[in-house]
Amino acid sequence: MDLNLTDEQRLLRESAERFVAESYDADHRRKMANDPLGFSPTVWKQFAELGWLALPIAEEFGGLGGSAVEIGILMEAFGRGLVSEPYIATVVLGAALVERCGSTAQKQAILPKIAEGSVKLALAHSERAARFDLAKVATIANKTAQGWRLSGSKIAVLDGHAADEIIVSAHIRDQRGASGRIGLFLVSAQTPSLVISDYVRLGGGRSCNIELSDVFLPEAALLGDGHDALPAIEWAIDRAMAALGAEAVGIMQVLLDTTLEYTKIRKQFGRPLSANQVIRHRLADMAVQVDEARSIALRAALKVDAEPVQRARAASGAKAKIGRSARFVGEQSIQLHGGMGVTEELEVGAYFKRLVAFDTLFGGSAHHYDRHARLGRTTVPA
Amino acid sequence: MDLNLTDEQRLLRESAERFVAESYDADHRRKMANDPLGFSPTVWKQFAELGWLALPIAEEFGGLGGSAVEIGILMEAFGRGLVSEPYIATVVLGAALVERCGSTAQKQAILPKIAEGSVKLALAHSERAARFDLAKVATIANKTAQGWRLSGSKIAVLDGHAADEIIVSAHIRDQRGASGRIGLFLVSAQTPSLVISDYVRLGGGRSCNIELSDVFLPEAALLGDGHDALPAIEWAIDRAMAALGAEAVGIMQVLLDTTLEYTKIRKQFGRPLSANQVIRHRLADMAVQVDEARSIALRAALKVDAEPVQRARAASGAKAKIGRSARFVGEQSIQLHGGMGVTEELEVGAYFKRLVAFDTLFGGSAHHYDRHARLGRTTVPA
Amino acid sequence: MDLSFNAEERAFQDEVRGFIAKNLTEEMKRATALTPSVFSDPDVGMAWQRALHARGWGAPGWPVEHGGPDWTPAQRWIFETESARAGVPNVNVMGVKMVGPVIIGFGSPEQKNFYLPRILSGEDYWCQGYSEPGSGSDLSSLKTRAVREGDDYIINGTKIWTTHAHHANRMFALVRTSDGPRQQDGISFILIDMKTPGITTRPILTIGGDHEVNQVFFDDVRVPVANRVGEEGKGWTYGKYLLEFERGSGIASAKLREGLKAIAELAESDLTGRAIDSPDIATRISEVEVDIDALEMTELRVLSALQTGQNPGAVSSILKLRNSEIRQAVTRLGVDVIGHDALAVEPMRPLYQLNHEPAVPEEMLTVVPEYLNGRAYTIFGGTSEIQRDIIAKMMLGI
Amino acid sequence: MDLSFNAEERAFQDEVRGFIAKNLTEEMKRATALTPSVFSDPDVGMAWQRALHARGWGAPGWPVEHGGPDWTPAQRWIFETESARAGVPNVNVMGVKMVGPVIIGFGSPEQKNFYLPRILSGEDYWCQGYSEPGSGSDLSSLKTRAVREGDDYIINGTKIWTTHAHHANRMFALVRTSDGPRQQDGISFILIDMKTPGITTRPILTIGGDHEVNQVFFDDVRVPVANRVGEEGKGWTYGKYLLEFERGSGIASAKLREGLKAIAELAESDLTGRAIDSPDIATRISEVEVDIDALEMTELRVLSALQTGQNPGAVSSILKLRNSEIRQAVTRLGVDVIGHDALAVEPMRPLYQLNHEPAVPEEMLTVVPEYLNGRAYTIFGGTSEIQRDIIAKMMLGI
Repeated sequence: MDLNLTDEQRLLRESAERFVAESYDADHRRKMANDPLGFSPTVWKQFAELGWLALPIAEEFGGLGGSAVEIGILMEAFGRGLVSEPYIATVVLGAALVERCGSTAQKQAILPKIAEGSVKLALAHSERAARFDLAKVATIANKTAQGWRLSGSKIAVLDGHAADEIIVSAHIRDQRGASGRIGLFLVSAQTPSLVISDYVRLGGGRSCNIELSDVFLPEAALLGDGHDALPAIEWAIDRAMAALGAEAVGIMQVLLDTTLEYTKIRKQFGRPLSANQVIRHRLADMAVQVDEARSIALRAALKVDAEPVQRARAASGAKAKIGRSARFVGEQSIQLHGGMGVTEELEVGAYFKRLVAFDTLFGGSAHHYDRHARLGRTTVPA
Repeated sequence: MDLNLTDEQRLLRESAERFVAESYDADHRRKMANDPLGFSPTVWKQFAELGWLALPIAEEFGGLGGSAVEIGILMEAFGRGLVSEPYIATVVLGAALVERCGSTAQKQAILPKIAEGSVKLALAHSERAARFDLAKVATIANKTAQGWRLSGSKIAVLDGHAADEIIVSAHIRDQRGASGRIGLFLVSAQTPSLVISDYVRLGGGRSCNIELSDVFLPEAALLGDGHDALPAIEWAIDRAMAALGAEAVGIMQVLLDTTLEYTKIRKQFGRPLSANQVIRHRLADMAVQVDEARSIALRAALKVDAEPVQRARAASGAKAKIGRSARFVGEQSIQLHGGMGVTEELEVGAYFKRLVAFDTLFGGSAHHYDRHARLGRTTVPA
Repeated sequence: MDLSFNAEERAFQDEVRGFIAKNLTEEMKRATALTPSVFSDPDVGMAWQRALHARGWGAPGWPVEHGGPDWTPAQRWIFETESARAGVPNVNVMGVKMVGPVIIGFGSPEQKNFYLPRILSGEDYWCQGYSEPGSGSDLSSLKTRAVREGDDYIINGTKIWTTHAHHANRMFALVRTSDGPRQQDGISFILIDMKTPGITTRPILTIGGDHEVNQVFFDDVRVPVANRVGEEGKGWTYGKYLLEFERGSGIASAKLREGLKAIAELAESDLTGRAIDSPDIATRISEVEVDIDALEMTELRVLSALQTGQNPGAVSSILKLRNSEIRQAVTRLGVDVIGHDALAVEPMRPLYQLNHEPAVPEEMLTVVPEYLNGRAYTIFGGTSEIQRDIIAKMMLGI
Repeated sequence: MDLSFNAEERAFQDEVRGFIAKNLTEEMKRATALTPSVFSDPDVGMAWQRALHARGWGAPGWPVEHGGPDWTPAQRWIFETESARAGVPNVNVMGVKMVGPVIIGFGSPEQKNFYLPRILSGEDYWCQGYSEPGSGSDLSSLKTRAVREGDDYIINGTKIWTTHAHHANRMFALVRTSDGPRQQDGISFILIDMKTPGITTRPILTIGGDHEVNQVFFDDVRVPVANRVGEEGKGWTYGKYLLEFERGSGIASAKLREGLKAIAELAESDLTGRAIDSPDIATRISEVEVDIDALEMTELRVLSALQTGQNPGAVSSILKLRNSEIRQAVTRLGVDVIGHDALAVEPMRPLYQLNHEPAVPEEMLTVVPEYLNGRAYTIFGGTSEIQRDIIAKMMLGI
């Protein structure tokens, strides 16, 4: 039992924080916000050089075999800089699903390329009518003589506009009709009759909606052997939520520091804002919540390889609790910055918006407290 | 549209407040807390003389035909003194149910006696397994040749130990089996094989659990004609909740005033507690919540005769919101009184406990927000 | 005590409904619904002002001699409630509700004759120059200075958070004409033509992506002394009068209810995967609805007191505090209701004139901007922290 | 980083479990479960202290030379966690965890030789005399005075909130021996035999109906100067040392988890009509569980830091604040879970020796008293308001 960072982990943290501090500032973020790609390909190449894209991938596929704790260290630093590169989509979700579900051939074909930065992935799973229910998929994959025919609508696809391959979930329907299984399909972004409508994502980066109307795919597009992919999707999204939780901690820490600084300097009625006990206590509550968020994010990371119920409860618990503190810290940062906080003149708003996006991604606090509760019942309701 | 008190209402408020101020103090309450009856028969007689027991009863049955607004005025004053007389049980629940469900003979027999103070009632409806679901009644009334045979267990019967007649709800089972209807039965407290176990009620007064094992009753014990009494029970309890809401406002106002006074006098670190901005803001929040509670309690009173959905939503909304503010104001009053607040040495604790009881009675905040929501859906969930 | 309307009040309600039905176009309604900031764009809002003015309802709160309709408090309640229910545009409140009453109370006969009709007709569009960088909630520390030079003041300085300064042709401003012993002394209330040389306006974008507020710079701006309202150095008093004028006439609950209704409809729609069936959404809608019920009752209690000439007491801070908190609760609920779709940012404005297909259904377009912009509710007009200071001092005496 | 125990730690865990299984009787468990105050009655608690002492575990935090078991922080964690899980009684913490460490740090050899073995064996039962009426969170303003007279101090004054003064045979107290320039100067740390003439004890009932705390009066109480720990006038320092000694060894999460578990079991039972199926109960249980998870991780982070000799920083106020808030959330959840049955008050004590049938099932008996008594968690040991002051000052520098 030891929660101290190892020397390697400490080094990773230092290098990530240094990189972020040097490469990301307000100007860079403004440029990216108006960029059609929403992130910098140069930075992505640097991620590859630093080994960060290879981090969680197994060594046999060109990776470093790192753990969720290291991913968390990286993500917390990313949060400090509001990094908008498609790390979650490609590395945390994409690579993990390929590694868990893919055939050896698929893994060999894709994972080394992710590690070296030449392939980017995205996961298209959410649908509007499903809300946050991961099991609810209306997209259909019909088995055809030549392969597969996919039809459906996906929304909120993280970084789908930048992906070379999009992993699309669909209900498999074969000769005997609906199989009850969800399959994951590798769909090249170049596939005809795939309509990608991308948009600026709240808090930075881009997401997209995808229309699939009779998208024809070869047999080999199916990731793996056609076992129901729902458990893998849940597993991957739990990992993504743990990573996003660490990112949120980084964001909150910046907001806490910035707001603290501001209340010391800003004067009202002849004295600094921080002279108000109400504001000191508010900041104390923010600090407590950031500390708690750090603890619970770490817990989710340490549990990503636990058995499914434990893993899912840790991930949902962390997502729910950090979502709540993120809203509190974000909203209070705006409040304590006063009028300026509500404008684009300061960066507080950008950090706040990323936290709002965090709380929404993969379901908000209430959804995840509910999932945590349902998974925790010792008996089944009558 | 006019929310000002009428002259009569103003007079009622003044006389109720004066009576409570003169008749109730800490010594009286301590005496009542250790009294096997839990309230004073002398005071009950005075209530009758003041016309308060006759207040909501129709004039043809010896009453004054008063409205829920007047009941609320009385209850708010009762709250200020932590009155423990069985007013809700007898007048607000009992008389109302007799008046709404009873035959003319039953009304003539009972209502004038309530008004003159010679008969007290109680409603035995709640059961442990039903929680707060009013429709869930496991007590059975079997139709027999001579009348009825009741069996079941009731809990949390307000003032049941003091009642002359207890109104017991039970599922009617006749020759053809279960009827699906709930009946209300007038059961004399002297009925053999009725086991009443009373206890000190949190915050003042007494309640009891009642065991009915093969309690035989005459035909005429059924209140009214055997129509399903559930709508009447819901109606009566909505009225009781509106009245209790007003009582809670009176209690909260005392706590606010007392706590405000204390923070002005009590010194820590060389200055009064109220010199702390955090404490000033806390008291401001308490004052805001008391004011909101007063508004929403009044609304519930003004809606008791609206159509059922409106009435129920107003009553549940008020119960839920006041329940929440009651907990806040109560808990903060203790907190701001420091160590002394947690002891029986001050009266703050007694007021706090009555608020906790208020929040629990007939279901807590979450239950009533949920009822409010269910009644408010414009469409039915799929 | 009675919550229901009497026969006259019901008749008036019918009259208002009839007026709205006749004058409110679908375009106006849609534009209003698709405006994620507090104020309607002038093309929308002033069209409505003209319709109101034609009916004699251009300035509900003004005395009859200046063109007010002479309504009882209950009539104003009915008018505001029906307007909110129907979703009418916002008119130029800085004119009708803010500078108008000050001119009526303290202006010269010339000022009254010149400005009031132009407010009523919608010919003038006003903005308010109070706040300055560095003097947020502490308004009395303002530094913009007006120096007397013959019959003119020469104004230098800057104002911030100036709503619709980029649309307005006139500004009323508090400026410092001398340094009194107390900061609030030496402030004067001046009416400024926005076309005067030396005035420049810098847009400030909100985090919701809207251009609603501005910073306005004054560089040797020459304004006739005749444009000062009332006495020199008494501007602070007039500004306070304005606040008191507004006090008690707060009728916010009807608008809040409509906002909540729109969110509840989204929650019950398939567009959100029936968010209402998700944990906590239904009960949160109820929580907010009950909060609005309580606010409405408080507003009606104040109204009833006013109706019989009683002083409603220091409830204006409670109304401001709760109104802003409930507004924020509504907008936040909106974000949680639309779920995934909260991630999509639509940067184009105005939203009712988009020339492309948005990423989310039209009903959702304002949800996130309203939440983000809505953070300002607890900041502007005195932060919630300051409202609590006031409640503690005024109501509790601490 | 690793959350799991290594082989040695697992072996120790087995050892602790074995010890508890062998020594913890059903009666002790039931009495502990049915105690709605923080401290076990001495007959229950001291029986457990004797068992621990027999095994050499009577004082986990003490140095080996005074009878401590020489555990690593991880071992203490395991011991506390397993003890909480099993529901062992509370021992006399005022002896083992409070006065013991002060005597070890600052006592004379005679004091060490006399008092420490008696704490370990359970022969002495201690209470703490710090607070006074009028000096709650502002302890340094205490007024109980000890005047030197030959080899004795003559003590006059009163102490309040004295937990188990009615059971204790000894008290350690802070008393004023002189008036320093700063209030905290001139305070001394004195050990008092509770049987000394002039000491009277007045019970104070809590709102939960428990007799746990007292007011103690000193009327010319003669205490040998030899009973002073350390130097005269340095008592404040020793009191602070005690707080620091406690810092970082806070292991509260395991007990919180057991408390929550009991409530969750009630919620899943027919006794509450399966409260868990009611709106919000299930999610509130999850909210509190996750809060406990976070607190546990913070405790483990502190433990890991201590294990490698690092300074964990100023987290003790965070731990105190969150622990007290979570405890209150658990007890409040309990009240909401038992519903109607929360109305029934059982005034008799101790609850594990009732001689009549209670109005509610036994599992519910402590629920309301624990909620009511639990209001004290955010008051005693420095109110939550003071913890936030400390966090702002120490962690944030404001």
